[in-house]
Amino acid sequence: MTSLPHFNVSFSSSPGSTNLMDTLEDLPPGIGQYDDFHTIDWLRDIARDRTRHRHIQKKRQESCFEKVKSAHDAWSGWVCVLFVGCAAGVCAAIIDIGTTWMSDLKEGICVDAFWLNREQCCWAANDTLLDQLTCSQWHSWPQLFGLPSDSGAGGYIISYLMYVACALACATLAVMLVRVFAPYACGSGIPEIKTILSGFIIRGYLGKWTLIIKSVCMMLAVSAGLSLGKEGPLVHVASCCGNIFSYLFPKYGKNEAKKREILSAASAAGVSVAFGAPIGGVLFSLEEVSYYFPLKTLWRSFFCALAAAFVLRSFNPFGNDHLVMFYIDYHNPWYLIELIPFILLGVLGGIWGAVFIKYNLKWCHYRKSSNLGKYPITEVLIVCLVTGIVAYPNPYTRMNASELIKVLVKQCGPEDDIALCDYQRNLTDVNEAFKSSPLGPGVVAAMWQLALALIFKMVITIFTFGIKVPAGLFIPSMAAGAIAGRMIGVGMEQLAFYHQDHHIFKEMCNEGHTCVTPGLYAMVGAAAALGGVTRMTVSLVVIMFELTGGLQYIVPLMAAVMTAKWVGDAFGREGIYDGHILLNGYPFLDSKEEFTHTTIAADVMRPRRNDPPLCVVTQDTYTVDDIEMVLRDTDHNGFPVVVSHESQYLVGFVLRRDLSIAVGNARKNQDGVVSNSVVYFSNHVPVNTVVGGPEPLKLRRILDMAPITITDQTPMETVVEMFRKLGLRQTLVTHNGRLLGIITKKDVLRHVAQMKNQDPDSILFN
Amino acid sequence: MTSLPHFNVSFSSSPGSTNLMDTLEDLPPGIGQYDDFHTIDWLRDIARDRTRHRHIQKKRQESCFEKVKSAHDAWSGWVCVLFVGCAAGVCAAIIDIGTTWMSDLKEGICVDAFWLNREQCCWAANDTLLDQLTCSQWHSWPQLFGLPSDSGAGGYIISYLMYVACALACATLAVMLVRVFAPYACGSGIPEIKTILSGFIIRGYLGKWTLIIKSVCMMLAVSAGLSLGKEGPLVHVASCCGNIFSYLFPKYGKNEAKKREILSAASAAGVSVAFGAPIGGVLFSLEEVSYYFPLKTLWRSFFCALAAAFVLRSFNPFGNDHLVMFYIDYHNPWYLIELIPFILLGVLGGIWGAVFIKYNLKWCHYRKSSNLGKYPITEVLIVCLVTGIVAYPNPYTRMNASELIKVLVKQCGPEDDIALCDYQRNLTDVNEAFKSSPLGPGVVAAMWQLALALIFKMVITIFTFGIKVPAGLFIPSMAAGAIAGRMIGVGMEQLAFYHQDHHIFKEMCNEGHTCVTPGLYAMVGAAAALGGVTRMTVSLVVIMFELTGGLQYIVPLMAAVMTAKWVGDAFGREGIYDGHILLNGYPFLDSKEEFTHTTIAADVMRPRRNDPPLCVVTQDTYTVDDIEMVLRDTDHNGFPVVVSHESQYLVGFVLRRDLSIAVGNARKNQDGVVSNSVVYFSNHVPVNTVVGGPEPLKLRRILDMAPITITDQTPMETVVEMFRKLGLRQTLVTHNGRLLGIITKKDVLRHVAQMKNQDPDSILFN
Amino acid sequence: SAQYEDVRCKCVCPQVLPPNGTELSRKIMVRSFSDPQDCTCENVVDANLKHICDRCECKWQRRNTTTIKVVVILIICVVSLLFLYMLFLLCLDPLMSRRPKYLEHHNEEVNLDTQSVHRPEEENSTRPRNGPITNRVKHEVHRLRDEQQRWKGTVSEQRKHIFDRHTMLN
Amino acid sequence: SAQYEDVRCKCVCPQVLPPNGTELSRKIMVRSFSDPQDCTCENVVDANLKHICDRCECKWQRRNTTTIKVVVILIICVVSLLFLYMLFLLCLDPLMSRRPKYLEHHNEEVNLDTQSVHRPEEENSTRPRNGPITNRVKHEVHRLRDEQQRWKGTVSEQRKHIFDRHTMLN
Repeated sequence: MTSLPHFNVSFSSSPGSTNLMDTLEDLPPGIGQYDDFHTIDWLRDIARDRTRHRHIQKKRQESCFEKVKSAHDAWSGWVCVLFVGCAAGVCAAIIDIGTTWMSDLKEGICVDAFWLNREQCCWAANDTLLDQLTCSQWHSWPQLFGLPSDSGAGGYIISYLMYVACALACATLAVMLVRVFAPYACGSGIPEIKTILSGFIIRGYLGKWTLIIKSVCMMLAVSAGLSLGKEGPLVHVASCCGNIFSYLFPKYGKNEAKKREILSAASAAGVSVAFGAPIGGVLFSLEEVSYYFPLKTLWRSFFCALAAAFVLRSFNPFGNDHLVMFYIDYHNPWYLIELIPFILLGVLGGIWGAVFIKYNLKWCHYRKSSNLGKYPITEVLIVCLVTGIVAYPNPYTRMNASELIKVLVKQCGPEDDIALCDYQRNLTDVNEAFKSSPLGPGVVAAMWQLALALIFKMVITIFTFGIKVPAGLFIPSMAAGAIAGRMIGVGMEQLAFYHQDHHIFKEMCNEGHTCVTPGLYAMVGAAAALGGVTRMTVSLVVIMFELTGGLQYIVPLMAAVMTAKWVGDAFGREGIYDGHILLNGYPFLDSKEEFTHTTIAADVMRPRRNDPPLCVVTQDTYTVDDIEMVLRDTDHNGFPVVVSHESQYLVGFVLRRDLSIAVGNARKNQDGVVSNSVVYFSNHVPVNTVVGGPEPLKLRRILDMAPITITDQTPMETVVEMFRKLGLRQTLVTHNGRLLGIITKKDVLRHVAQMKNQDPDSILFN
Repeated sequence: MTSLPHFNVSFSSSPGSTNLMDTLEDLPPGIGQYDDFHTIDWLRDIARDRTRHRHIQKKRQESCFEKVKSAHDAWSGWVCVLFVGCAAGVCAAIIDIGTTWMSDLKEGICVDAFWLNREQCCWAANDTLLDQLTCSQWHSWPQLFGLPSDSGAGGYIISYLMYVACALACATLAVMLVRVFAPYACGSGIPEIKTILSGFIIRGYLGKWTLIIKSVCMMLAVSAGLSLGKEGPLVHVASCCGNIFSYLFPKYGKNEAKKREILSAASAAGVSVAFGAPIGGVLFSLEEVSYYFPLKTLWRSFFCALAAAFVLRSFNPFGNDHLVMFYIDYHNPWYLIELIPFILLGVLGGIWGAVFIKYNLKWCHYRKSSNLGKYPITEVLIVCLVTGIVAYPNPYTRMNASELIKVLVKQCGPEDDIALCDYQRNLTDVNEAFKSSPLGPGVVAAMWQLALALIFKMVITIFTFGIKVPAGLFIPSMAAGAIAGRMIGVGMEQLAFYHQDHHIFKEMCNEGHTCVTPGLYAMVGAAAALGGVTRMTVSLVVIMFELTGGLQYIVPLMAAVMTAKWVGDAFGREGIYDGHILLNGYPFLDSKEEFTHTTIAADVMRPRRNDPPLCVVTQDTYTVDDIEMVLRDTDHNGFPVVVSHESQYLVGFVLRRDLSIAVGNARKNQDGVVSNSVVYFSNHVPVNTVVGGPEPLKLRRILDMAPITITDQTPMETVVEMFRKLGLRQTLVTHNGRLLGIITKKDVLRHVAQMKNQDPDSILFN
Repeated sequence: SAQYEDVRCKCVCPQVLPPNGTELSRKIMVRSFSDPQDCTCENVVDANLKHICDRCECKWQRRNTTTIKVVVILIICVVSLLFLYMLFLLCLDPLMSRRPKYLEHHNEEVNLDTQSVHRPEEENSTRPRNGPITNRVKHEVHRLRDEQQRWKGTVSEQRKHIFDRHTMLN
Repeated sequence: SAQYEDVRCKCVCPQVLPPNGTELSRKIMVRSFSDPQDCTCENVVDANLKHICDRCECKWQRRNTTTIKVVVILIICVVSLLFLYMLFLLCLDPLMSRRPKYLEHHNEEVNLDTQSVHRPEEENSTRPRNGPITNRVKHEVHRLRDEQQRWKGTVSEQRKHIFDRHTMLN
């Protein structure tokens, strides 16, 4: 293992040449494995899998046992994703239940049944006070400390202190656990999973320790009241499940390219359980994270996502028969004129997304490059302390962000006593419908509190996303958007109510419901904010569609998300995940972005004009000694084999790893191979060697006879397309059949960065 | 235009070399266009578009007008899909309204307002008889002919005759219109659209005449009572809209690769309006028809599909505020035990799909190869006659297939008086819930009629799909599946009702609804049958999910569709559309199917072992005369350029078309170019030519310096992958830098067919 | 009459056999109200049946008969026009014109420099300027006929593929 | 008590000021019925409030407190275990073992023939067969300790990347 992640995406293997593949069995183990922080070669891995498949098919005729093995092999993909889906569902259920319970610990405890959170504690109580959703069984901290009531100043102070203390305890535990057991568990995980799925190896990133620590610390971090969510990290958790289960099936566990099919499905399951949106999850996997095989795994991802949702649903973690806390089920219509505020929300969401991305990246860059990065634990504690102190006085920041969203997207019904629903209604008739009314003092106060909460959320999230605890971004951005949406919604409602005779609003108020639905605005605002931050499109609309459960709101959602994306893109092209990929310098070749420059392969290939010539090996003149010298003197991961140094016509490509193993083995085991032995990569080994002279060493077997080549005039557009679509690691550049140079994925990434006016060295490969 | 569609997928152009691209402007027109029945070169077209885009970006600085032009260019994709979506919505609305009206013409007319169909005629009538859904305003044919009532024998005979006569008239008109105006309008269109989107040119297939004739004849064909639907052809109609509108925007109209982005979105809009399922439409486009750029167009397709659905909804063609006739909105739960009948339905759907595909293809093959094909009009009339005569006596075949599905998927409510809902209920109490009851005589009779209808539908559909009228397959297969599903559902209901004390069924019957929901079984059956026939997966589940409007039925649907696909695949891998592609020999390289054989490029390339050598051109020795001779003697679409005949080192690739134009132009316009002039493809034109000797002809400009090359040892797996993913037309095969041969898309298709044990010549390229 | 109005209030009530003998004859009752708020069971059912209103479900619905009318009439026009044109093409046209039915097509692969598709436009842009009006009219007629011939050629080409040779769309 | 039962029937009624003065104090009324069919407003609200039942909405709901209990206790156990193990690692382990904290890693790229990952298994499969039980136990302990050391090495490697060098996960 190298001690520094220098991201060796440089060349090594090549698209499965058959002669290499069919004899893979007799080669020493270790071939086909990749080192940490290396890029995989999709074509070779896929070819290896096909060879394995053919082998099984051939042996199938032999016996009954082989038939069973073959059937097992054919089914193992489905069985694996079923396991992964179930595991993801179970993990999500545990996390959901744990989070709600732990969050409420900050405010009190259910004395008779400590394992119940406040809502569940008061679930069957007849004396539930709706205002604070509390009941006699639920004891707040002041009550536990023996104070008569928690409304006095003493009670308030104790509550405040306990709130901050619990938050600090949770945050400390979270950051310490991450530091001691699994540092990879911190952050959102989505940028890294995108990178891994694009064909990069980060050993241990999807391991069992990461799974356990991420699950536990996610609960702790959310309970600490930090401005972060558990939805993004759930994707990481599901991917960990995918990785762990893939080891049960050698077809997937031993083949990095095949394993990514499972990971792709697992990430769909992650979103599926995070939002209760299986179709949205599949589209998320397709749009955001999957890389090489978007369509092939579609059906299997769907199965996985559905299995996960089904398992989670049978747990019923929120007791509402839905998979998320903030599911909505109203059916009020919306009117065309309302598209104006929806688009306004989209604009706001786009601006917020652009601002957030800019400052969050700046702050993360500052953390990375300054002394701040040396005190990660202190940073978490300070953020947690500030969050706790500022959040407590405002009821809308005090509550869990998921709960806040739930409150904001809800329609005011007869059962709601909260301040947000405090309209001046005069319900003297039981049969009267619930219509729009003037604002009551509660709503006015709530508006102020919401405005403050919005500012606070927006500022603190910039500093929170990136601290060293598991932290998702979905929920805080959605909360910010939902606050803005609800405020605009209430404004619109009053506007329509006071002008209901105006011909614009006439139709809106004349049916048996409120003029506008502020909850819908909150939902649209949440979608817009999330769209602005992540720049997701279809998958976001579909996730929201599944949350709202009706096709009728799809047009408002789409208008807002589309506007958010366009406005956001006007300020800066990349979403937050791409920004973090760039910040960390992960070798991710974006498959959605178009390369539009006019450079050609000759501009990018190495060696450059003034470099020493490319290090090559000839097919029949190098001795073992020469080869060993080449291996010693250079650190390239592979060497082109040419006809002769003079002509430079390309014969094939040999991997450093293979060459090293083969020469070493031959020296040890093969008689007559000495330093003077000539190494033959060709078929034609001369038989008329001097008797008693050094035995020739035949290495044709390890030579890849089918390297991908391009000519020096090939436009880089085409080269980039080939790297993306074929999953290459390197390609050889020729001119009139002569070898000129080599382009590795690293070179391509550097070139893309350079063309974007980013410093290729400092940014991309730190 | 060639007179025979011999499907020239053979080599012509090459991935955009910059030198060719940047000078495209001065070259004669016609370059970059393709002939009918030729394959497009994705890489070259995409590169051309990027060049155009760069050009506009560069000119943008010059003036305000150019800025507007640049903005228009940037937006044109969105504007275009908006237009396409709206057009698709309008077309669908017209077709929906027209079809329901024309279908009812077979049975009678609304005297006061002839433009209303029966349902609309009786819409606001208080005297509607529910049994037959008729009212005093609606006059059946016997009534119009002055018979007192249509229940007697005379009335029955007149109704019968008029039914058959109207059907025949519609069918005749449909087939004649197709024959006279637009023969391309016949059939489903989806196989052809798949082929077109995979990069094939069929001129006129998406033209305005096809649009008009297909729309009109679809209505006529459905009204004729033939066992076919309008859902598949709607995809064709939407694609026609896409093609027509793309000509408004030169960016898309003049670039075949870019145009396919619009077509991809248009096909999503087609499914969106056909089933009222925008998300399902996008997934259908992604899973079934899109080829080269699945992800790039996702968002735009979604927009297009949504616009189409929105427009169609504002027309409200069925008067039910939904986009399809058979939308369901019940919310009864289902139980785990019910998965057994659902999976059974899946098995039946799979078997039916396999049987249908096999016999339909056999019949189509027979039609193609025998004398039957010479009498297309007679065939349509015979099928129509048989359908009409057999269908009328059975009420479930007499009605329109969409209406049949609507009846079958409906839950029996208090308002339903039809035979299917004739249970022995004793509703003495108005407040009693609508529970399961023993069967009444009506249901028993309906079961028999449904069984007969099922057999009839299954048989007649095999003969109907493929006749020369616009004909979709979705509705007839769904109808067959729905019948089977309803029957099994009714059976399950009775089983549960009579054993409601059994512990399995105990839970099912104890709430305020029927034990099981037979309508849900019909829906699942419809999905299973459609899944068996088309082998669609995710898109089908999502379409059905949008039809049923609730996430709760997604698991039953998925179980059935998955089983149907697996069972169907066990009998034969390809779906009906792939089967028809194969039958017609369209050059479609399936991107989902894996190529798993061990052949290498050397086995596939031409020239074969005993063939004459490859026809090449040298870079600096051929004279104009030689070139003209080569052009005259061969019919290849392009020629590799090599250093010399002896060394065969590859320099580049030149297109026949370009070469021909360039030489012709030079002869005409360039002084001194005579038959003896040497043609130089290299940069180094010797200056020391004999004075007065023939002027050299420099053709470096038309040379593509960056042809895609592979080595002869490259496994065909990789080659097929490159053809699919890079959208190649041909690739050159080298060995140690020397040119050995060429592989065209045609060769690849032949080879794939051969490996599948299909005769490559007779099947693939007829 | 109310039959063809664009709004209706439709109430569905269960058909029960009430103990007191007043049988409910119909299950569905329809009336038209322009205001959706008027659509309640009490307003729709007869006075003697008000007691079952608990179990009735009323829905206010809207449609647009004008759209239907316009669409249906449009369809009739289009079908009639197509039908007449078809009759013309099938019966009269062969009698009137004695031209060869199938155009001979250039093999474009060989004659690449002459683009047959572009020729009519070229003629259109060059000739009419220096001719008198009669010439221009003649030319217009010629052009239209040319275009029609080209279209006919395309269609008969398609017809050959599909109906005669069975190379496509089987 | 009924508080922690797994079913409830929850009725939500609007809070109105009725003319006759009997004020409705609560809007939500909850009772437990095991049979969902019993969940009607009449069974839940007090006798004097039955007249508002038209406007009440009742829902029968179900939960599973056992699952919650098991999950929460599991979480507490896991967190406690992790906490204790963390304390052990942070406080006691450095005192107990005097080994070098960061293992020196082989540069795999150079020594490709010696696969350090596979070594422990090899030892495991070859040695214990011919040794006595004490040897085997010793070996097991050695193996476990080896594995723990390897794990610690991996974690400290990760820690270096993230906390010291800031090369990842910023």
